[in-house]
Amino acid sequence: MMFIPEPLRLLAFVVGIIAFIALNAAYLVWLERKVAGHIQRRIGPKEVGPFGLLQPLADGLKLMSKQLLVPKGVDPYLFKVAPLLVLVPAVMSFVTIPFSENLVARNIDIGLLVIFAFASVNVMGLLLGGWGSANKYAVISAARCVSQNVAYEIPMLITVITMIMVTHTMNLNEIVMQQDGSLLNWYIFRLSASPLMPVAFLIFFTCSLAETNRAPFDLGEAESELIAGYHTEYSGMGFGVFFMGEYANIIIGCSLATILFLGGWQCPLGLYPGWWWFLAKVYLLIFCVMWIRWTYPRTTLWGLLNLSWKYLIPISLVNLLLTGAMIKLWPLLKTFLMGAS
Amino acid sequence: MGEYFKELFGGTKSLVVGLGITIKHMVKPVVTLQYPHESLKMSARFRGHIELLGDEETGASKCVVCGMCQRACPSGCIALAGEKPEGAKKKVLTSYVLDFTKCSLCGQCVESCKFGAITFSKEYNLAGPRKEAYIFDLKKRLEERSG
Amino acid sequence: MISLFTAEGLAGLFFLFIVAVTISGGLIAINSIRLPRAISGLALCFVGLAGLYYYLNSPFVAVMEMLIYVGAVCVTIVFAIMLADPGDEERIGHQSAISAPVSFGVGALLFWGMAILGVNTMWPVAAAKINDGSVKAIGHSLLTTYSMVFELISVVLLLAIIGSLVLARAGRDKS
Amino acid sequence: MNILNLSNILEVYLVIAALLFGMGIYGLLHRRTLIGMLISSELILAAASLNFMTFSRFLAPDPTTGQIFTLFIMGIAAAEAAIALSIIIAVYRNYKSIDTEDVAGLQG
Amino acid sequence: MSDLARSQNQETFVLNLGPQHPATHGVLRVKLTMDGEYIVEAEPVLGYIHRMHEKMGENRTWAQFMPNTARLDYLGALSYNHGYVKVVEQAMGIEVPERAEYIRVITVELNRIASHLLWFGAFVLDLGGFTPLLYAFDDREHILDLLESVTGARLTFCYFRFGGLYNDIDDDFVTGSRAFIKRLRKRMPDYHNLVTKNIILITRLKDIGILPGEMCRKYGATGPVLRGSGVDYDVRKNEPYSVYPELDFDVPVYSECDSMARYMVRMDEMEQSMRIIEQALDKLPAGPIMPEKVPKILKPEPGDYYSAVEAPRGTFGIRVVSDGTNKAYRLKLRSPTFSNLSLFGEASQGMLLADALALMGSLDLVIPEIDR
Repeated sequence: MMFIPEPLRLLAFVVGIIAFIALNAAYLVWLERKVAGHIQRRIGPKEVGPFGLLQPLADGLKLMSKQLLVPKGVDPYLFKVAPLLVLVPAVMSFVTIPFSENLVARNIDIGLLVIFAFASVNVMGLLLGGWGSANKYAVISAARCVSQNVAYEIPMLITVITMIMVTHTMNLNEIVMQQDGSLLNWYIFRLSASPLMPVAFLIFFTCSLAETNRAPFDLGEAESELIAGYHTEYSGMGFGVFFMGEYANIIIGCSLATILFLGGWQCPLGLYPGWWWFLAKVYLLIFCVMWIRWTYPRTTLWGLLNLSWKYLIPISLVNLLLTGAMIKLWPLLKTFLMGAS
Repeated sequence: MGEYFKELFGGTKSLVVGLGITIKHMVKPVVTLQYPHESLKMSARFRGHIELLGDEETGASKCVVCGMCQRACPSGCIALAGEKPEGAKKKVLTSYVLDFTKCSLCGQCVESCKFGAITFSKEYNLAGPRKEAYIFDLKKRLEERSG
Repeated sequence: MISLFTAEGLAGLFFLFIVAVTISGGLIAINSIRLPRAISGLALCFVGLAGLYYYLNSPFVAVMEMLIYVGAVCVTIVFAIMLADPGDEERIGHQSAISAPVSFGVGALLFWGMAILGVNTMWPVAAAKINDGSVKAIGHSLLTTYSMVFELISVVLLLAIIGSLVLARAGRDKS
Repeated sequence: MNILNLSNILEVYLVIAALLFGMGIYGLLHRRTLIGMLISSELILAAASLNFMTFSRFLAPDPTTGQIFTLFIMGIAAAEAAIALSIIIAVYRNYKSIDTEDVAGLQG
Repeated sequence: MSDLARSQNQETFVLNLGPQHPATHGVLRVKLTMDGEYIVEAEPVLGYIHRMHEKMGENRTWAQFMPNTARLDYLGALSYNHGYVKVVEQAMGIEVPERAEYIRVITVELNRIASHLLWFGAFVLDLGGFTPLLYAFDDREHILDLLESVTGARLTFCYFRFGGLYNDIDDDFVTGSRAFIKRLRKRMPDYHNLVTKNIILITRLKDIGILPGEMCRKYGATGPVLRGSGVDYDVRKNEPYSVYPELDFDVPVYSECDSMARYMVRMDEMEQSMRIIEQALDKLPAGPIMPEKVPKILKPEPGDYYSAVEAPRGTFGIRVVSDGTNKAYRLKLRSPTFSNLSLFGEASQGMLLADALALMGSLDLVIPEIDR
């Protein structure tokens, strides 16, 4: 490890991350279709390869061989750049995500912030893509996406600030390290940090669903209202890249939830920790995302904002206050208890 | 305040219950039929396109060319013709063409037939590249079946 | 002499790329006739600036630049364009023929002057650093030395929120 | 002077900042729409921030000062953008245009 | 931009919802004038699949028009069959054997459940939930299997004949129907837990798409739309026909007037239909399914005949004018969805796009029946 120069290591990681995203996007689609199928008492893809495992390949080939149509009246450059604006920040976000103790492209102190910085660019991609399509449905969709993203950034960031208060660091590696040991050390169960920790996890998870435009918050691509939303006009790989970006964002959301609350690569059973634990937890969360998608109807914009302002923001603020109080009170309480015993 | 929490908990509970139902269905076996690999058994009364029935002994059509089916058909998709051979008592069918592209499978032709000369086929997965593939020469089909 | 094939060399090369991104972003931002394209130029410029900040040893500010400028300011501007829908600049307005050369002249003159000033000044030798400029140090001085400004900024932001809400609503009521 | 070592030279940043400033001024004078002018003014602010950051990195004894200034500029810029854009939208609602010529009636 | 919107100086744009749009369930086009996401004006544009059924009725013999009635509303074909045979029987003065009437009621009610199940799935699909559609289809397939085993078709049943039925039901059908009802009763709680009680669905439907009873009356809305607006009107009760008077069932009426009320009316109607079927199966008399003498060629006395039935979507009225020949002189169909859709323009004013689509879904549109 020592003699590999840093730039080459970074390059290897970026290539690895892109491969990871592409593979995941392909196979998460497969998984999503399988999950949807079984929830609906169907089989899902099964024709191409055993269990339909080669279906993503067929889909990918189809998408790639399709012509990228540029509709009349759009700005062709913006139209083509927009999908990349969704995918590239997602790829960049992966740079700071620790898959295991050493398997991280760049272990920087403000890793958490970096992810949010890149995630905020995502909105720009949706907005330019939707608006650049010169399609009214896409414009409505883009407007919805942005209001939704902005609205849910507030409770999400409040929760993240709470977590930073608890962990005293924005370094993702360190956050995971702090959750070493037994299951009770996971922040979701660390009630001594704040009694509302499991709720904080739920808030974070809900917000990441909303941020990634997943059902029940998929207002942006509400197919029964807006056809396909901001990517209505995209065909072939334009659509494919949007799709990859969307799945990459889901993985990022689930990874962050895993790192912040579920102990990252730490193993609950005290077994040797490793990246497979991390991936197992992430995929479990992704399964939940899919499960939720295939269970609920879609909310409306008002329902969404209502949820955010009426429930998520007050509760996360209460959590913030409680955490602050606990940080000051817990040591006192502990010494008091110690003294009593 | 109480209302607020009631709504919060009630709502959350309804969401959890929903998740429970879908996961319950997820572990149950699938109910769909894998169509091209397994084929469907049509019920005895299934109304497919029509088919001429042959006489059990001779194999010739039972049709007497009365034209009732042609008249009964709302869509005008049956065209039949017959001739009276020298010395015969009854007319003999020379051609019976069903234009299946127009047929609405109402079954009025079968009902109108007094002689039991036509029946419903059980064929249901018809697909073809051309329109002409659905202009059935029923007489030829009958001859192919019986001979 | 730094060889290209070392970490420093690659970093230097990447710096050139970042500079190119910043400048081309700026050029797109001011020269595009289509406003959305200008904004994507602006966003590009800000991304480049974030890179420059990274090279200036402050990844925190770089990240904040991305978060606030690209993720918030640019999006707000795009949103405003969506709402106002001004169309291409070509379609609207007439301006005298001398406007472009004059403004170019003023801009170039200012650039020239400032660049000369920057290059020719003998900057004093850097003083010894009293801290490392890390996030921790920033946070510390934000809450000690600059706490008053910090509070004022939040008041300004609050006022901005209320003000823009009032303005947006007022426009609506009139219609 | 090595071309790969530019990132460690104070003047390089100053020149880039000056260039951004010049572009901003040019845009401010040349642009015909309010939004275009807003974009240009953002460039000017960016140039100022870059200068702050540069001096903070190379010259100041306390490297946090420049960073904090830049953060404040960001806060102000965000507020400014929000206010400016809502004004622009309000203007657009009344004038159906965001062309500076058309809204000249706002003066006085 | 409409003149109204222009005069009010609103920033509106026109959004073409359809003719190809997932929410319109077919080739309906709604011209929406929007202010942002709010609808300023909605104008349904019909006629994309107009097939001139009424004119066809005037050019086909009485019997030949029968298949057309199944194609008006392909989801509730048997109700339309029923309406048509009823008016012709009335014109000809044909007595229908009791067994045939019972079987008619059983199959029509099964068809009503199938139609409501499909509506249920499609409605939730409109609201963005995909899974209930597949569950509903699963149940609906059982009904279609049952109906196929007696009628020979799965969708465009052409089962009733003037005076009776095309063919009799067998024991398999009876046991199958009972088994199906048992199955559906078991599944209903799942539907209610998964969908009806879901907080997201409730917030999307409650107090959304208010159609006051007066408005329904004005536009001639019928069926669940009317009953969701607090008007207790059901042809089966108000103008009893067939053997409905002998069966005990309730007409669910909700007075909230919102989308949720219409949703609940249909869900409750499924329960009531199950009750009707059970009773009818119990009471099913033996006997012929066709009267002994039905004239070969139908030539009703010249006159004006009208008859109405309660179709899954509302009152299906059919009026024929006979001039004594073997074809109708004039045939007029009064289809429920046409009136129900007419509401949409007025009701959706000022609504959000998403809510308006929920309202449209709750109207249960079947486009071929609107366009006829």
